[in-house]
Amino acid sequence: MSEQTKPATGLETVRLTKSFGGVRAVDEATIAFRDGQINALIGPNGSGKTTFFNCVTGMIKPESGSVLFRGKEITGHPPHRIARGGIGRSFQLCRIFPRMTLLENLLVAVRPTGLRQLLAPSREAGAIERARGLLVRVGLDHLENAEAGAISYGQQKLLELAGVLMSDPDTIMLDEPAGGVNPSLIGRIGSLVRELNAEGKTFLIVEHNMEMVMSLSDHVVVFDRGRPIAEGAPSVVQEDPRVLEAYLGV
Amino acid sequence: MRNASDTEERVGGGVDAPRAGGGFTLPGWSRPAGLAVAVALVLLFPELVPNAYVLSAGVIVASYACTATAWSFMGGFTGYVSLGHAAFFGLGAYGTGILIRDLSLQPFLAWLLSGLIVLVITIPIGIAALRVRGASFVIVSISFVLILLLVFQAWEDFTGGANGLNVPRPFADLYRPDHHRIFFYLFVALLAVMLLTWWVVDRSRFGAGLKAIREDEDKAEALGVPTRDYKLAAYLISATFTAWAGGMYALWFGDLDPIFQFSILLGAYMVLMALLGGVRHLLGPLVGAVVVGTALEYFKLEYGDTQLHLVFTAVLLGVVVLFMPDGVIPAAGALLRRLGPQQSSIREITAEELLERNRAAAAVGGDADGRGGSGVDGSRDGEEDGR
Amino acid sequence: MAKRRRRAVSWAAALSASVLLVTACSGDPRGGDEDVVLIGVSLPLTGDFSEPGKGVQRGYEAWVESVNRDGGLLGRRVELKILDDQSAADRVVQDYEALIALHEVDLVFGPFSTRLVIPSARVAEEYGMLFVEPAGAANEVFEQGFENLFYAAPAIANDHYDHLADHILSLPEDERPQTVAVASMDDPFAQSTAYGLRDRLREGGLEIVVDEEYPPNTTDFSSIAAKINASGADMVVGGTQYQDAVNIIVQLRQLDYQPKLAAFSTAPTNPEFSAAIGSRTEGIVSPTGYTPDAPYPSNVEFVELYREMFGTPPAEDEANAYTTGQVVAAAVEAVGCAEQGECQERLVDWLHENEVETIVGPLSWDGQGRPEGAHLIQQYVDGEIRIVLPGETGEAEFLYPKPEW
Amino acid sequence: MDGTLIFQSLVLGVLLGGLYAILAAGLTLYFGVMRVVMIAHAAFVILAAYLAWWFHDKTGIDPLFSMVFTVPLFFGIGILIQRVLITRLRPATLTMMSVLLTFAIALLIEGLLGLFWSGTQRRVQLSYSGSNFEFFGARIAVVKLIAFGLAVVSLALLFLLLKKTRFGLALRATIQHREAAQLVGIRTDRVAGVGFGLGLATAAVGGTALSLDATIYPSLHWSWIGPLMAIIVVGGLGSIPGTAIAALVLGVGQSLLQVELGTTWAQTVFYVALFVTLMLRPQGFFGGRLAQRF
Repeated sequence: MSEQTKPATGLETVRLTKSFGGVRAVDEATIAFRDGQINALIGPNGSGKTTFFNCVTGMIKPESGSVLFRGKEITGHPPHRIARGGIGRSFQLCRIFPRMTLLENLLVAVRPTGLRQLLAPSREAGAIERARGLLVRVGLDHLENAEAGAISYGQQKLLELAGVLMSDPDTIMLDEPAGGVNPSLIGRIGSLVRELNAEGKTFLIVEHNMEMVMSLSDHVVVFDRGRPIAEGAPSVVQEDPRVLEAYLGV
Repeated sequence: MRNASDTEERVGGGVDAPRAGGGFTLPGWSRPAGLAVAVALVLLFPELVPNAYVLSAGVIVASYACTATAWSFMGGFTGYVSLGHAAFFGLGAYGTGILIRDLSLQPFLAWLLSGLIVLVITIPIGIAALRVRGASFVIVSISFVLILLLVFQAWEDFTGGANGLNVPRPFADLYRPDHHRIFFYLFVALLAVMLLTWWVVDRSRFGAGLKAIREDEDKAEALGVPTRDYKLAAYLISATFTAWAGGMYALWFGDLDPIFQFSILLGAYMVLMALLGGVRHLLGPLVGAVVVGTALEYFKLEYGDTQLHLVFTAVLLGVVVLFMPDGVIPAAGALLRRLGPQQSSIREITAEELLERNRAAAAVGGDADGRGGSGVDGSRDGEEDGR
Repeated sequence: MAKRRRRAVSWAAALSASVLLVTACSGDPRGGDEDVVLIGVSLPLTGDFSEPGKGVQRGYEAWVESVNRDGGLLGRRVELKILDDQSAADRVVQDYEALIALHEVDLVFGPFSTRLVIPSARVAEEYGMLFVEPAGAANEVFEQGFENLFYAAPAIANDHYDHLADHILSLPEDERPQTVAVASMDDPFAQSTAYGLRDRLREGGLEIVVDEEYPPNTTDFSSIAAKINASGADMVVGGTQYQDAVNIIVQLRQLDYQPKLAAFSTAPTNPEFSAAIGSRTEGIVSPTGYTPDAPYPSNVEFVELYREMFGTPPAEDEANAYTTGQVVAAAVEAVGCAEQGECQERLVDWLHENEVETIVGPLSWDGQGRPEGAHLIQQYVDGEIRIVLPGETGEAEFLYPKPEW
Repeated sequence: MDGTLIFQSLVLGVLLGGLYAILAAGLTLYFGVMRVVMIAHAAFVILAAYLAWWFHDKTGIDPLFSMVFTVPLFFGIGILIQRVLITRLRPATLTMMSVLLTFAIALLIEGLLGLFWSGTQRRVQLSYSGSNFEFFGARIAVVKLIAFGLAVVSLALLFLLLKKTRFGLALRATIQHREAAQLVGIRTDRVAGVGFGLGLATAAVGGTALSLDATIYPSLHWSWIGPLMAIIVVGGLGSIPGTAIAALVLGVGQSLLQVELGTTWAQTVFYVALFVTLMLRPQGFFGGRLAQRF
């Protein structure tokens, strides 16, 4: 397989297609994201970014085309397998378990292996330690026993990110990490992403906040009507006339 | 179970820092002492009753407690409401009877085996029921009872058909009150095993995964929880325990009839009891069974000559679903909290409410995906695809 | 912590509430009245069998009225304690449990419908109570090994059609119906009647061309009717209760099927039967264990009393219930006791050894409680249901072949 | 096997399938607009049949005319159920809790029917209940044909309403993509209410049709809800044409199987079909993906 000879390529899609009621939300999208980078996926509203996300993470079964991770076909795998394969994701409208405490939210992501592990207490010391470490990292450690439904939206976004990190994925897909969050928290999320990237995590971020996208990402893919129309370094993409056209609808 | 001291120490940082626990504390001995008293009351029950009838009613309530707790392994942990658990009850009961009749097995061996057979039968049922999320589970759960009713009525050579099946008594020559006493303890023992299992699952990683499914299945799956396998496992545990409760009932009661073993109403009682007591709590279904079971027995004895009990069950179920879907325990707790000395800021909120709220927040933020929140929808559509 | 406390509190509350409830239903039920013979019975006053259940209730009430007018049992006034079992087996058991253990009745009478008789008879047996019942006619009732059970009617279900079978088989070969279609509800009583006849006719050389069975809750009979019609059977036998017979007949008429002989159990004796099938009743045959016109002295009394109380002549269910009362009363008066305990054993022994005069004639039982008699055959003749067989007691000539419906 | 018997069964199966179709159409409609599995649908069908019987019993007028009252009444009740009860439920647990809620409604109807009219089986007594005519060697009962006609006409009306009217468009949009429908200005809650009303109106029509040639009793709805649920799954949840086809296929299947297997075993055809559908094609055999086609 030729893909395997290019180690730089982590996640890629080939002619990925999904339609809803006759409308093609993702239309033969072929994109390759590079490992170790912060990739951004931008595009106007309704351009199919979230559907693309859902197809990649297995939440939706694509009609045709394939998704490859490190050269291996993962198309149509159930989401939990994709997650276990090393791709973590957040949701556009941040999803956490509101009636669990912050700590419990993280403990869900601990993966049992084997039956004994399955029935072992979820509040096992090692896992708790790890979870507390992550809460410290996202700055929520003082709230570990609060119910997640009661903390602020921005804090929930941080919690969700911590939850994704709990299983130590190589590639992290964030759907609008800055959406609906106040500017100071945006900064915190941004610096976290940068830190994690420095530790070797690959990121794929869907975002509307251009300031964040441009300052954060190494590589930008512009999406319109279900397919990529341009890609490259942020500065290059910014100048691309097709991008302006797509955004302004000229 | 939350660690209270952690809460006390750590809360207090954030602006909106709420606490999982309320403010007041109870002396440390009250819990074990309360439990000991309750256990003693249950164990002494057969000695305290004034006559054999009340004892037999106690056996019935104990069997209800078993079924409601068994139901809750699925309905409580994962939030998947099965209206058809009577199917497993009936299968367990008939299985026990048929094994004794055809293989002349020792009654309790037959009982044990019958539960395991139900476990095996449930595997394909569970796989089919859990193919499509939500709706199909409900449809399959009800259909399963209805189909078994038909089969057990029609397959006369094997099941005795509409004429029913007689299960020989495991303890012959006992006076009826003694028979009741033994079975009261047997049901209580079965219940104890279930509660112990519940306790182990509740604090396990498996249990954490199940509860995550109840809260937000997509999210749980995205975090790597193998949701289908977990749901199936919970379903199997639930079905097997229900079957054992049914088998025990068969040994106690003696006469099986398809119409009454595979009755929708029995399944409805399980749901009502578990929900009323509260499915998030270890003892919730048990409390629900004691309350509803006793009330049912009393109502039927006193006002049996009308269909009022059906109306009563319906209204109660409606009220529980509409006004206290988490059961009386949280509802009573909320009341207690309101009356209590300290106001707490806990808001109980579900994943979807949160999503709504977040959607609003995001909209204010300005940049919600214009395709009408296709993120949420995409995944909803995914449900129908039955991965 | 609060959560725990909340939990503990509500749990304790629930527990104590239920203890209260339990003790509430266990208050002294007898009210200390020693001059009363309290008789417990559970009946399906609601549910699938509520109509016949209410008939049985009226029969019991008529009997109580009659006994009390004559000064009661052993000089004590008779009272009934009736519980509703909603036609449910689990209920009937709890009811008898409550009647015997909680209400401490002196005697029990049987419930309605064979499927409820067996579980309730077991309760009575295990409390050592005499169990005379008006409805459990199917053979399996008597195969359970009950020693305290007696069926208070002339014949068990399998023998209901004996006179009809005798008559058909006595006809010359070329006049007999040659082919028979049988459809029966999957109910012990209905099946026993129909299969009793079916087996006798088969042994007699008739061909059974359709043999269908349907569960009690069936309402769509079109395909059963289609099958019967396609077979072109000369004779149709229905092991039916009430509504299923009506449905089968309507469906058969929709297919324009015209048999030479049509026999249905139970339904044709129902007063609404004629209107329900569009008044095309002529020639339909049914067995009955009772006729209001029977000449036995106590029957004349019963019919009169029943008319006075309810305004209509009694039907079979009412009569069987009344007979139950008569049987128990005979034993009580002869033995001289009516209470729980050792007395019940003596009542049982007495009934095994003696014959009782009743409104359906003299009854006696074999060791398992089977009555040793036969049923009459009635038929709609000139728009009214009349006894036609056996010939010597018949009120009209047996109509064969049956006119079109 | 006998050819006429098979043809007769086929005819009976088609007539029965028509009735199944209209009854299941309502059930699939609720699911389409609200993602609600309406367990009480069959209970409402039986209620309508009771009202038809009662109407005929009291007035002597043909039970068909009871629809003048029951159809608007049920339509109103449907809107009320959706607006007052279903919308109270939390969206997250809607599917599960609505099942319980409608289940409670079903029990309530069953209990009330029992209280008012007792558990006795009832049947409308019509002068033409036994009337029939020949059709290529098979016999067709007039009452069954009327019921079938009623089902076909109301299904056609429903189909036209959904296909040709503005409201129908709004309803289909709501079924296919609720949020998108909201975005283009459709008041989806109102549409869902009317959708519920329509569903319940079909129950009134179906119940009246049923009453012409069936025996009814309060707990009868349980033997209808199972087959109906199986039909909507096989037909593809939310798809009305799929439902209609599935209803006919299964109705005929049941009728033909009855010849060989007897009534009880034949009824299991629904559940076998349900099971096979979920195992092989959970999106249904005739409807395609959820409500994409009408």
